[in-house]
Amino acid sequence: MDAALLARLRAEAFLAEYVHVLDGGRLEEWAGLFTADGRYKVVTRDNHELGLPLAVMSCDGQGMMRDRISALRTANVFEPHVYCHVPGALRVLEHGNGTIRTESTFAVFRTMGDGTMSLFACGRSQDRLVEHAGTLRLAERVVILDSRQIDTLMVIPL
Amino acid sequence: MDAALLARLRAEAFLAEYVHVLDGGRLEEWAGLFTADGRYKVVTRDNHELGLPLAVMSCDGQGMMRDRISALRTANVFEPHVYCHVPGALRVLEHGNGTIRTESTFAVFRTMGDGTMSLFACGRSQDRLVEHAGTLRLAERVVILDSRQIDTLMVIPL
Amino acid sequence: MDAALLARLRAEAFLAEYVHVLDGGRLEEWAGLFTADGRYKVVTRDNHELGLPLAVMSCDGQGMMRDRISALRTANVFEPHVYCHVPGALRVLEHGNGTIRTESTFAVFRTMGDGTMSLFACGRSQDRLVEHAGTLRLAERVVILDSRQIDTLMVIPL
Amino acid sequence: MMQQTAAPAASFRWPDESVSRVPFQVYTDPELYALEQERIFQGPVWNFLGLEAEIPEPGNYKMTHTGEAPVVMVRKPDGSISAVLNRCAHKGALVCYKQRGTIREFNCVYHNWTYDLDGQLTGVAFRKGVGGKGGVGADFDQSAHGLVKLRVERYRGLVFGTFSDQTPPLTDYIGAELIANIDRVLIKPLKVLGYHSQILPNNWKLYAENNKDSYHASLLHVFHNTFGVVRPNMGGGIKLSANGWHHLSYTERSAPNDDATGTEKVRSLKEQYSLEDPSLMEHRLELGDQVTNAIQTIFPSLVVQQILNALAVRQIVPRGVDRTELLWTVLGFEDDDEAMATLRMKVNNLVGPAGFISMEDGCVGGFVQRAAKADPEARTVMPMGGDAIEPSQGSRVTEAAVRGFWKGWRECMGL
Amino acid sequence: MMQQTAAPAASFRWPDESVSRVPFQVYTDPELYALEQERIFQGPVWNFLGLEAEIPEPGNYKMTHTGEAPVVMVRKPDGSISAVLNRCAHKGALVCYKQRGTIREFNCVYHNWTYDLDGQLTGVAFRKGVGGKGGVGADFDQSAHGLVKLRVERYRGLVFGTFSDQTPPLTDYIGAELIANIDRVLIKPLKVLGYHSQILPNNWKLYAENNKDSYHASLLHVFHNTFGVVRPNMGGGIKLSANGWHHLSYTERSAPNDDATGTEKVRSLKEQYSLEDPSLMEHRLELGDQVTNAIQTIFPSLVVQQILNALAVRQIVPRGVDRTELLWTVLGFEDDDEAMATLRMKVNNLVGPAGFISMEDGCVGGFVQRAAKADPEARTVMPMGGDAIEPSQGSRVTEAAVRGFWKGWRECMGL
Amino acid sequence: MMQQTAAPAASFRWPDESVSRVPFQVYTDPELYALEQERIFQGPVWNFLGLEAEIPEPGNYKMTHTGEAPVVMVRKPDGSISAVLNRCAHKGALVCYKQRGTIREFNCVYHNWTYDLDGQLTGVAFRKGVGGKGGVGADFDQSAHGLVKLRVERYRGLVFGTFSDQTPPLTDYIGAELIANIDRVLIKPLKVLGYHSQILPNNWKLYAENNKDSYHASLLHVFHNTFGVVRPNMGGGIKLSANGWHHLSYTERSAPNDDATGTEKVRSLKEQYSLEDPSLMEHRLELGDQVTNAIQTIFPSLVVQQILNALAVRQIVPRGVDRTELLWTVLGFEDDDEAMATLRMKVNNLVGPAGFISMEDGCVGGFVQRAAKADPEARTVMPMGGDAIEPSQGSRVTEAAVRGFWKGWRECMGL
Ligand code: FES
Ligand code: FES
Ligand code: FES
Ligand SMILES: [Fe+3]
Ligand SMILES: [Fe+3]
Ligand SMILES: [Fe+3]
Repeated sequence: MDAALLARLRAEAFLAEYVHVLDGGRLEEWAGLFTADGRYKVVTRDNHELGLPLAVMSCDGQGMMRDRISALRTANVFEPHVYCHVPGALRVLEHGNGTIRTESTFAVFRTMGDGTMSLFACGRSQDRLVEHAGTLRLAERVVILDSRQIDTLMVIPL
Repeated sequence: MDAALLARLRAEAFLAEYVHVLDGGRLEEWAGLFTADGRYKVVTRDNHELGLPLAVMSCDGQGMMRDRISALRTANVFEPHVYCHVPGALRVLEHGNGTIRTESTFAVFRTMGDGTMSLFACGRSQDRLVEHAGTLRLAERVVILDSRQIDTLMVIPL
Repeated sequence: MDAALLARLRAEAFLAEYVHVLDGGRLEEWAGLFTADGRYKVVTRDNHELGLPLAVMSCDGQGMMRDRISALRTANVFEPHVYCHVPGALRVLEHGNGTIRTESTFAVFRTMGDGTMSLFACGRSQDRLVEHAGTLRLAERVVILDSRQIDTLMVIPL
Repeated sequence: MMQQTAAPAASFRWPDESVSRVPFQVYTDPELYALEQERIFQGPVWNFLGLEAEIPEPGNYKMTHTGEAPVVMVRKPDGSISAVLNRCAHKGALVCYKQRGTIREFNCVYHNWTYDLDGQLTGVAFRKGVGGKGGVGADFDQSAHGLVKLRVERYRGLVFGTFSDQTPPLTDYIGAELIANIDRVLIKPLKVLGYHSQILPNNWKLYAENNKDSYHASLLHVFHNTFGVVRPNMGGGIKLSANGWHHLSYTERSAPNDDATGTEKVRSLKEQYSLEDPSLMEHRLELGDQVTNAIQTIFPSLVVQQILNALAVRQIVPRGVDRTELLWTVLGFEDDDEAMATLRMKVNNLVGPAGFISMEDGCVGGFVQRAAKADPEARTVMPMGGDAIEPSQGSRVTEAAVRGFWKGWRECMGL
Repeated sequence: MMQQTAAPAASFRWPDESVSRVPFQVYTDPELYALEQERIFQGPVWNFLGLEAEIPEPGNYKMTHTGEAPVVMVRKPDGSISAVLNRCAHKGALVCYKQRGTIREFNCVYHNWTYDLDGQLTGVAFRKGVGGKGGVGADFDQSAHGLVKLRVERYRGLVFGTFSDQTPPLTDYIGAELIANIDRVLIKPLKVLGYHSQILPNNWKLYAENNKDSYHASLLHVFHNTFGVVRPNMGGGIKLSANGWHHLSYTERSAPNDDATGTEKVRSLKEQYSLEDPSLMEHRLELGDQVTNAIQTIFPSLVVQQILNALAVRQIVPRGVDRTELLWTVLGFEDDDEAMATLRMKVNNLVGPAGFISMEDGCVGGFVQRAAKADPEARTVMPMGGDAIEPSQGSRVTEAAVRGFWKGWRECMGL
Repeated sequence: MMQQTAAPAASFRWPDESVSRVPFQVYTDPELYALEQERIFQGPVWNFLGLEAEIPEPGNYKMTHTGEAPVVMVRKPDGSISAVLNRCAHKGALVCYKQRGTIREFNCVYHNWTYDLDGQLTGVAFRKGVGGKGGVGADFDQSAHGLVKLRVERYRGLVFGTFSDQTPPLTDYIGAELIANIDRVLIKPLKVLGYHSQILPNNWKLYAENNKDSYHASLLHVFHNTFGVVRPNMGGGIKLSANGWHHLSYTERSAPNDDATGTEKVRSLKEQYSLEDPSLMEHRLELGDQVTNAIQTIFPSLVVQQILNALAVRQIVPRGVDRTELLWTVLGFEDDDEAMATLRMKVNNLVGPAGFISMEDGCVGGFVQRAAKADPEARTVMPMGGDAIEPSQGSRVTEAAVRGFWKGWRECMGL
């Protein structure tokens, strides 16, 4: 099987693990899926296309990522809810030299404590994966939301 | 390609066939995707996390599965509708010794006779696949719904 | 890895590229993903099951496809919006002799300029892929919508 | 006939005598919407129900609507067609819940009451109780508890129904001049080529007006203009029924006079614009004339369409004060040859929810609905053709037919 | 007790004295729906809140509802149970926003006001201000600003609450005859086996009626009939509370008399139909009698269910004029052995949103709701058992219990 | 100026003279909501429309809102700014349907009517008809059919519009004391860093109150307290406009007095809590003072925010009686250096829909909205600071500014 398809498979498998960490509520494992200086950003398509830098959520390095989770666990007030990530079409933009760059469409459905389900977000993610001890890590993940709207609040990362 | 990725691919291919059997209305083939004593269960996340045994739908063995379909075909009253299953992130929990255990996120959209579409269910399924005459069969499938709510009724299995 | 799984992987990779062409707004590249005389059709499940020929959108050959896009760019009036395609379960119906026939479930979410997101379409696509200069092209794509309903209008192909 | 509610028309009154100015409130007021169900769709009008071709065999039925009311039309053994309100006389369950099918009688799943195809109650489960216990009361008159029945009339394969005794016979209702266009278009036994359902994000009347609005055709729709389907300076005109409720707007092929239109700098006339594969614009003259476009409305809910070789009927179904379902039944003739079958598939790219022409009517209604909320007391203005509600020969640049719609609306609503 | 709004019942009045004919308007009118919240769910009724077994330990609480009103029930240190409206007395935020948990006091996240488990206001953040500045006004009487408290009563593990001083004691409210069935079913300490939530696309009353509608059981539900759970000719009957508000419909095992039912050509009796694995229809007689099916309602929102060995309570929660959430709490007994645990899991395939029997009640309400819109002034008719609201022994082929529901509705609503 | 409807305020009247107690009905009543559109958003107020920096070039436009009314603001060639109701004078279509862009004139797609940037009607397609047929009636006065125009005023790059002739000049409307804070914050040419849109599941007034509610800041938001952005015992205070409609709540850095707050056992003061990477809490004093937090409201729809170095304006857009869109425009200065650009990105993790601080305001409104339904006649109570509507120096533990909001609401609504 050629290298591109293999890169695709490995990225897909890694990103599936990523999704289950979030949807499974194992949020303390989230930062560990990134490299120490990994970058994470959620932006809206509007800002992205207008060339505006603002992010809905942004973390530079695992420290800020862990801060997001500790705030969620101990500081912030919000109604309990869970995500269901449904990744869609994954394309490999580039692979080789220990790096795989991919772009994936996705939808995320949010369910509240009373059972209310809704489409919370959809769009695409751009992920840069690097080799790390025989497996992969995220050097960068940029989530681009098709909608400018966020319903109520976003506290769990995507 | 390593065994894990191969197991992943085979499970994904099998579960895709599973989905098309349901969405394609070939319900009489459903039970046959399980082993003779296969178990099938749909539970809500609430009950699951509270450790409560209640299932929305549960079948022990192909007989009870065939009964579900024959009831649907001949006995039960409901408004005609179809499902569209959109499986999401599949992870391999375990593979080897003729078994593959996976966990997958999913969304199911229901369309009624008049064309009304809605998000009917989302969550994750935990599937135990076993080798069977060169292909795979479901020894167990547990569907865990993120929402406690079921709209109107559930008659077609997930 | 056996040929079926390889065919599956190649089809999946190609259809992911297809999706990103549309969701990324690179509509001028759309026709080029088909063979010169490729056929494209969007039909509703109702018409399909009633054996009625009507299509929501149909193109015979790249010329009609390019006309769809040029009309969209220069002639038609509509409110700006984007799609997010989330392909689901892909099954290989047939492969060999330079052809791969697949069937895939899918959901498409539409986002309007003000950020309103909605489930725009779901159902399945039946794709016939043929070898073309080492890669694949669509000889035929039939999109079967579960719902008879189209919200407002459809101008961007699926 | 249905019972009539006494619901008052809220705080609404029509501002003055003219129907050239319409308060935006009519598009947004839920009370007016409720009143329309009763006074229009259950009032003295003929509602389009479907086509004979859809229920050819005895027992064939189809679920349809008159306004929001669920209705079933069914073919009887004698070949005639019956239509009933789809609501059981017992506790009100739908007696049919599948879109189409074949039945011998109506059989309600809830308590198994049965009705013949005319809606007469023929069976009450356990009427006499069980073991002498229970059963219906002595004073229960079975003949008084049938399904609500509609009067039905047919014309050239079109099926209409009305709940009102006041509605005049169908051909009188439509009127000779407009019957003529139905005769012109539906010349042979029809074949259903398929259905479209389009959800319009607006009040049903905005779409009803749009069809009568002969003024917009060459302005909103680039295709009409560019490919000479409808240009302001092409021949044709507007026909109206005597009461102004119904209309026909038609266009005949003629050489475009580009000077005349050029001076208008019409957005939609893009001289440069062309198709790489123009085969879908081909027109086989099958109706014995040069008419390229004929849009006819039968108040309140039917549109009969001929655009080149694209034939269809469109049913307008209100789904709430700001939501409408448009049900397209796309037609051919039974004797279409293969070439014509191919042509119809191609030309139908012009219409439906993805139609090069008609998609645009799908969004403009929403543009108005959103703006209408801002200030319901404000009014539209329709100056084209002055205040007149009259036919015009040679020009479609008038809003006469739209005024005719509002005349019909006011007469039905008593407002 | 809650304040009462003076909202008038719109244009609605009940057509005549009979409760055998119900105007469809009661299922569709938003003003009536709003009035029901006040006059029924906040009126002189006992609302089911939950089970003692759900909050065994001091401080355990559960979010629940009375109509649309959010309510919390909580176990107090002394073992008693308190219930309060889940709305902070300050600015109205929910004081609990997690479905269940354990607390020492109510603590509102918005401004940190605190209340004891009886709803008494115990703390106002910065009551005295900061540095002598700000703080509450001199005239602020802390004791006058607690959470709205419900009266609570319990019976055999069921917890009820009421906002009204007028509501009689619980056992009087239910009445001796119907208390008897609770005693019959809830014979031992209960164990919660799990929950279902089913969203019904209809007004809450359509589901309330459905439970009282002993007429439909053997007609709509094939399983009942085919497997002899409920057949028209089986023993049993209907019991009603003295005021007719509450009911019990029960069936006792007996040999089916197929002639009798055969003559009715009941859709739902499919002689051929059978199960490949009938183990889920097994019935272990655990209650000391032969009752196969017992459905009991306590007006307005509780259903107590025994179907073979499937035990449950169902809470009806209105979610809008055309939407209802049905909350099932499926039960076993603490001392269930493993075999019984297995049996309960199997038999519960009969009930819940996917229940072979109960799924059908999930769709028929929607069938009525959709038809009800057509003509709100029209009325249902309930001829079974005449106009009577009385018990019947040996037959369930009557609509007496449904009439009793409407009697209760009218008495509460004052309409 | 828009036409005014005569819609009455339903059954609503304010219970007494005090604005310290608010009936929950104001958050749930659709008729009051409709009346607010007319009497507040189209009444004697200045609605925030956007920023000059968003439309720098001639012809640049932006779609915006005043209440639910769609409005367009556009830059004219002379550099001034015009704003019009986004509704064609003909049949009411949106004249702009893309969020932003550049135009020479307004050109309605439906029938190609054109307007200049002041909304004057400049072109009516086929005004003279075609070939002498059709066209506008003789009495049609083109000058009387422009787009509804808003009065526009600007201050330091903020653009405001009003539909009313009664609205005083902008600086008088805001008042000198509160203008001062705009001068303090918007000291240099602005740069838009991006937008957020947050959908709040509550009535718009609950969010408007939240901003004026200086009482909650240190109680709900752990971050404020923990990191000394806002603590009850820090310096600062409340400023109010003379009429009480507008407010400023600000906090100045000072040593926390943990005893004082400690005694309050404030939930949100978690001494242990800390950040692994506190760089996002860094504060570069760019405004020449020690103010850590300044939240200013301009009645009814604008919030001007400075939290450390996070600058933004927030526009409140009602989207229905129980739904609000909050539009954030996040700002920097044109001359920000790279370090400041980086800092702003980091500190903006505190605000917006995912802001460590502001996310909490996104859910509390919904907590109130859900509880408000239970009993609309019930009332909130706001005892902090007594009944006074007056500024306070050194303390924010008062609800004076919220009372001021209700004073403004009642004065506009005439209730
Ligand atoms: S509702 Fe139709 S039989 Fe009872
Ligand atoms: S709303 Fe509960 S403390 Fe203020
Ligand atoms: S609606 Fe704008 S030109 Fe007709
Ligand atoms: Fe049109
Ligand atoms: Fe039932
Ligand atoms: Fe806040």
